[in-house]
Amino acid sequence: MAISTLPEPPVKTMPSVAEIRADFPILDIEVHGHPLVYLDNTASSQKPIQVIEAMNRYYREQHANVHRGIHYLSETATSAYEDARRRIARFIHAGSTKEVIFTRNTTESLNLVAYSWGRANLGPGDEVLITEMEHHSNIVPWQIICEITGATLRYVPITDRGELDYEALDALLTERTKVFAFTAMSNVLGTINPVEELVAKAHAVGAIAVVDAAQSAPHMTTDVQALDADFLAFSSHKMLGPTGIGVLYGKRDLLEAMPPFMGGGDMIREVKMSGSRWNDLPYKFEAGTPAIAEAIGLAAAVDYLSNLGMDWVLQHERELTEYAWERLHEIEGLRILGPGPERRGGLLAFVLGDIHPHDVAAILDMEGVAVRAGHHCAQPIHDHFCIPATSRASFYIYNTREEVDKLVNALYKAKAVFAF
Amino acid sequence: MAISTLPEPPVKTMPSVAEIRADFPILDIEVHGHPLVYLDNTASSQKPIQVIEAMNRYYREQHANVHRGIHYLSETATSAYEDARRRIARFIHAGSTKEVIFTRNTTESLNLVAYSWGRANLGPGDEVLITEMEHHSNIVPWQIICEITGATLRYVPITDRGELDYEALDALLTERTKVFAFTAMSNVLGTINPVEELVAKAHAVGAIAVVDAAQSAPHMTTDVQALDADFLAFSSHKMLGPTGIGVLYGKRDLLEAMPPFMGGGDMIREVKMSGSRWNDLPYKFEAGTPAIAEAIGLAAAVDYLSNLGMDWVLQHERELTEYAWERLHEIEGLRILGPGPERRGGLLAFVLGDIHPHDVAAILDMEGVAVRAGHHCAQPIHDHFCIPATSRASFYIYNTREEVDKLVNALYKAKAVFAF
Amino acid sequence: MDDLYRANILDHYRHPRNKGHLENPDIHYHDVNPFCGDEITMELKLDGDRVVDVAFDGKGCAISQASASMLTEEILGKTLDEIRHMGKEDILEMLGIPIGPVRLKCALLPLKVLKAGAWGLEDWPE
Amino acid sequence: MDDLYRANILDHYRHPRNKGHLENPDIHYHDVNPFCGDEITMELKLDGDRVVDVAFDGKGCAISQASASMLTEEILGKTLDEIRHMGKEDILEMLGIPIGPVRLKCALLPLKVLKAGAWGLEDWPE
Ligand SMILES: Cc1ncc(COP(=O)(O)O)c(C=O)c1O
Ligand SMILES: Cc1ncc(COP(=O)(O)O)c(C=O)c1O
Repeated sequence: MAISTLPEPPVKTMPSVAEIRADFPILDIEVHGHPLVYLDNTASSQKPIQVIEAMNRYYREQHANVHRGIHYLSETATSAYEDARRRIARFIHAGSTKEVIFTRNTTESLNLVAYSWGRANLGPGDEVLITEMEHHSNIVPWQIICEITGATLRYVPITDRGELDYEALDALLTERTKVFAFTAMSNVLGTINPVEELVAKAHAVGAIAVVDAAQSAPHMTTDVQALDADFLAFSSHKMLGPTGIGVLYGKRDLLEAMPPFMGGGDMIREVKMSGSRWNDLPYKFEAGTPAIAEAIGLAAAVDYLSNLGMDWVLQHERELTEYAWERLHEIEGLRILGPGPERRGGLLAFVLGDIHPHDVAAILDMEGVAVRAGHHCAQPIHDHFCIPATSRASFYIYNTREEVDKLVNALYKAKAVFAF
Repeated sequence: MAISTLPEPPVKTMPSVAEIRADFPILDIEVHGHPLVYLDNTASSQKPIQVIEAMNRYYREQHANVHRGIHYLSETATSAYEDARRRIARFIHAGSTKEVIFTRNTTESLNLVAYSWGRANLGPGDEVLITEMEHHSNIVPWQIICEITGATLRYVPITDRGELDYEALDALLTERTKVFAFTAMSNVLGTINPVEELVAKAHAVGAIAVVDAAQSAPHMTTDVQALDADFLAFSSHKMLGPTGIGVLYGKRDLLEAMPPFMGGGDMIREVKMSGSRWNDLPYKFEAGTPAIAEAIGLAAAVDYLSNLGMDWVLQHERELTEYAWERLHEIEGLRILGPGPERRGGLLAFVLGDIHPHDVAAILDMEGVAVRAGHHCAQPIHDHFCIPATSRASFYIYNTREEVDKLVNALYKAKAVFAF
Repeated sequence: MDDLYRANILDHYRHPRNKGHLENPDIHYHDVNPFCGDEITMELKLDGDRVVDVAFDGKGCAISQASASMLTEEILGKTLDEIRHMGKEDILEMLGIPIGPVRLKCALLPLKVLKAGAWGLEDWPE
Repeated sequence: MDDLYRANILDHYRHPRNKGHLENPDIHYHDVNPFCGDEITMELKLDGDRVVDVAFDGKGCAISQASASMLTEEILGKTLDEIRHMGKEDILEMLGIPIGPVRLKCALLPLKVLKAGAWGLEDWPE
C-alpha cells in the first residue's frame, strides 16, 4: 500500500523531560544507593510504558500466529502486525511497506544484504568498500561474503579527527566497487556522516549504498527516499523498542531481484518436493513465525518518537552533548575521541588519563552512573587510535543536565581512586 | 557450566485445568459473542501471566544490553539472560549451556544448520534425506543448500496412514547420506516419530541427525542426550513463550567445528581489518544484540511447563485427543488425516465432506472456535493425499472436553450451511 | 456467519458462472494464494481491447470461487483499460459482505490472477 | 567502590609482580577477552612439572592486571597438576573482592590464558 495515503501521525505535543521520564519506569530504580543515571543509550535504550503496554496488551488480548489463520485472533494479530509495518515504513519515509523487512537486529539486516545480494552479485575482481569507523556488524558480514565470493574488501581510512578521509574515499570508490557500506553515525566517534552525499558517490560509480542506521534512526529523521539509500538497517532496542526485532529497508527492485536468505514457512508461494517458488515482498525475506509482539512494540516506539518529533530529539541531545563536551573538558587528562559537538550525535567516548575504561565504568557504576567501557564492537577505530578501549557516555530523550553533572562528579572520584 | 550441578526445578504441583486457565488472560475474551475456544495451538500457543510478567519486569527493572557492560543494569541483564539459557538447557537435558543457541524461531535454527554445517560439509554426490511429512521450514533450507552445494535432496515417502515408510527409509539411508532431517511430530498428521530410533539409523550410516522439535518440545519431554540428536530445533511461541525467539541445540563438537552463520557484534573474539577470530560457543552463533527479554520469557515458559511436568502435559492432551477423535468420527463425511490417537500428538487435521477448510474455519470462528485451515506449511503432505488444504484443531494444557464439544457443535453448523 | 455466507455467495459457489476453459484464449493465467493454496485460472478472449469471452477454473473456498464467478460476469464486455482500474473496493462491493484481512486475500485472488495475466505479475491489489 | 578497589588490588595494579618476559619460556600463551579487548600473555619456565619461573604481560583494567600479578605469585613453585585444579573459586579467594558476572571475565582471563597455554584452548574457567 502506498504510504502517502496513510493518515498523518498524531499531532505533536512537546512534553517536558520530566514528563518523558515519568513514562520510563526503570528510571526510578536505585543503583548502589544512588538514583540511576542511565548513560548507556548507544548500547540500548530504555522503554516507555507505552511500548511495554502495547506488547502486554497484545499477549493478553490479541495473540495468534499471523497470515495463515482465518479466525478472529489470527486476523487481529495479522492486522496489528501489518499495521506496525506501515507505521514503521512511514517513520522512515519508505515508499511502500513491501520495502520494510523485519529481522532480529541491525546485524541480521546487514547479514541478509551480504548473503542474499552479495552472493548473487559479487565475484572475484569486485570490491566491497566499508570504512574504518564501522561497527563489527558492518565489517564481519562483508569479510565472510568476500571470502565466499572472492570479492575484495577495502576500508576507507579515518582522520585523526575521527572523520572519513574523503580524499582516500574518492580514490577508493572505483568502477570495481559494487557495494559501499557505511555507518550513518559512528557509535564510538559520534561522527554523523553525510549519508546523502555518500550515497550519491556510491551511485556515481554504479555501486549500491548500504547504510548502517543503528545509531541514526533512534536520534534523527530518517528519510530513505531523500537519502536514496539502497539498503538501510536499524535495531528496535536502541530506539525505545523491544529486543528481538530490527528492520531492513531495501529498494523494491533490488529486493525483488534477490534470492531469499532463509527458507521456511511464509516466505514461499508454493513448495513442491522438486523445488519452491518464493512469496511476494516483504514475506520472501521473513521465513518462519515473525517477531509479532516485537513489531507491535517497535511501532509503539516510533509513534512515541514521532510524537516528540525527531527534530526535538536531535536538538535535545545536541544541547546535552554541548554541555557535556564543556564539562568533560574541565577534567584534566580526559580526552574525547571524534569531532566537536556540532558534528556529532549524543555520545562521547573518552579516555581518562591512563585509568582503564573498565575501572572508570566500575567506579561510575558505584555512583549509579551507567556508562559503557570497552571497544564497543568497533576494534578498528580503537586500533587506529592505538587504544584498547574507551569509556562512553551516551544520551537520549530522558537525560538531563543534572545527570551530566553527576557523570562529571563521578569521573572526579575515579581520578581520586587512581591518583598515583 | 555443567547442567547436572544446577538445582532441581521447583517441586511439581498439579493444578486443575481451571487453575491453569486462570493464568491465561486471553482465554477470557469473547469472539463474535461467544467465549473464545482456542484450538490453534499447533500454530502458536497462548501465554500465561507468568511469562508476560517476567518480560514486563525485565523492561521495568532490568534492561540494558548484555555481555559488554560493566554497570549494574548490564550485569543484571547479562545474568538474567544467561540464567534463562541455563533453565532452557536443563529443560531439554542439554549437557552444557554452550550447546544452546538462541535464534528467532525453528525456521532460523534449521537454516543455521543448513547454511553453516551444510556449506562446510556438503558437496556433489552427497545426499540430504528429509521426509514427505516435513514442515516447509525443514524442506526449503535444504533445497537452498543443496542448490548451493550440489548435494542431492531425497524424501522418505509416507504411507497412507500418515506414517514414515520404513522400508523406503532403510533403502534411502545409505553411506551417501550426510544429513537425515526429520520432524519429531508432524504438524498435520500428528504422527509422533520414533526419534531415538531414527537418530540411530542416521548414525549407523554416518549421517548427522537434525530433529525438528517445533511440535514435540511444547508437548512432551525432550532429552537431547537420550535421543542422541546432533541438532534439535524449536520455537518459543508454540510452548507458552514469547514470539521472536527460538532455540537450536547442537552437539558441542559439531558446533565447534562449524563456521559461523551471521557475522557481527558478540560473535567475534577479535576483529582486525584483515580478518576476524570467532568467539566461544554459544556466542559464535549469536551475532548482534540478542532477544534478551524473549529469552527471559521463554525461561519462564519452560519453568511453567516443568512445574506441570511434561508427562502431565502429554497425558492431558492425549485424553482430549482420544475424546475428540471419537466425537469427530460421529460426524458423517469427516475424515481425519494420520494415525490413531494412541500414536499421535494433540492435533487433528481433517476434511469435512467437500466443504473447503477455509469455509469450515470461517464458520467455526463465528461460533468462537479458533482452528487453522490451509496447508499448514506442509504442502507435500497435502499433495500426497491429493487435497489442497485441511482444517486443524489442536490442543494444549488449557483446553477442555467442553471445548471439544463446542468444536463438534460448530462443525454441525458448518455442515448445515453447506448442505446442498 | 449469515453475513459471510449470504445466499448469493453460496449460489455462485454452488453454481459457478463461466467455469471451465476457453479454446485458444488470448490471455491465460494461473496462480495460487501462497497463504492457503487456493488456485485460480483465468482465461479471456478479446476483441481488440474488449473482453468478449471469459472463463475461470480453480479450487478453493466459497469466497475465492464465488469471487471468481462474479468477476467473470463483471468483466464480460469491459475493456482491459476498465479492468486495469478495478481494485479492492470493486471486489468488496461486488461481493457485498464484510471481509477480514486474511479472507481478503481469498476474495482478491481472482482479480490478482486476472491482472497478472493481462499485465504481468503485479502487486496484490490492495 | 572501596570494595572493588581495595588497597591490595591497587597495589598489584600499580606495582605488578613478575611483569615482563622470560628468556626461552617452556610455555607461552597470549589471548584477549573478546568482550573488552583486555590482553594477557603468560610465560612459564618448568623444572619437570614444577613452575620455577613465571612472567606475565598485558594491557587491561586493574582487575585483570592485578589478577595476573597475584596469579604469578600464586603459581610459582606449584606443579602443573596443581594449577590444572585451580578454578574460579581460587581466583575469587585470591582477589578477595566481590565481583559481578561481567567483571568476572576480567578476573579470570589470566587463569584462562595460563590454562590454555598449558593444555590448549579450553573452556573459560566457570
Ligand atoms: C513441525 C514444524 N516445524 C517448523 C515450524 C516452524 O516454526 P516457526 O514458524 O516458529 O519457525 C512449525 C510451525 O508451524 C512446525 O509445526
Ligand atoms: C553503528 C552500529 N551498527 C550496528 C550495531 C549492531 O546493532 P545490533 O546489536 O542491534 O545488531 C550497533 C549497535 O551497537 C551500532 O552502534
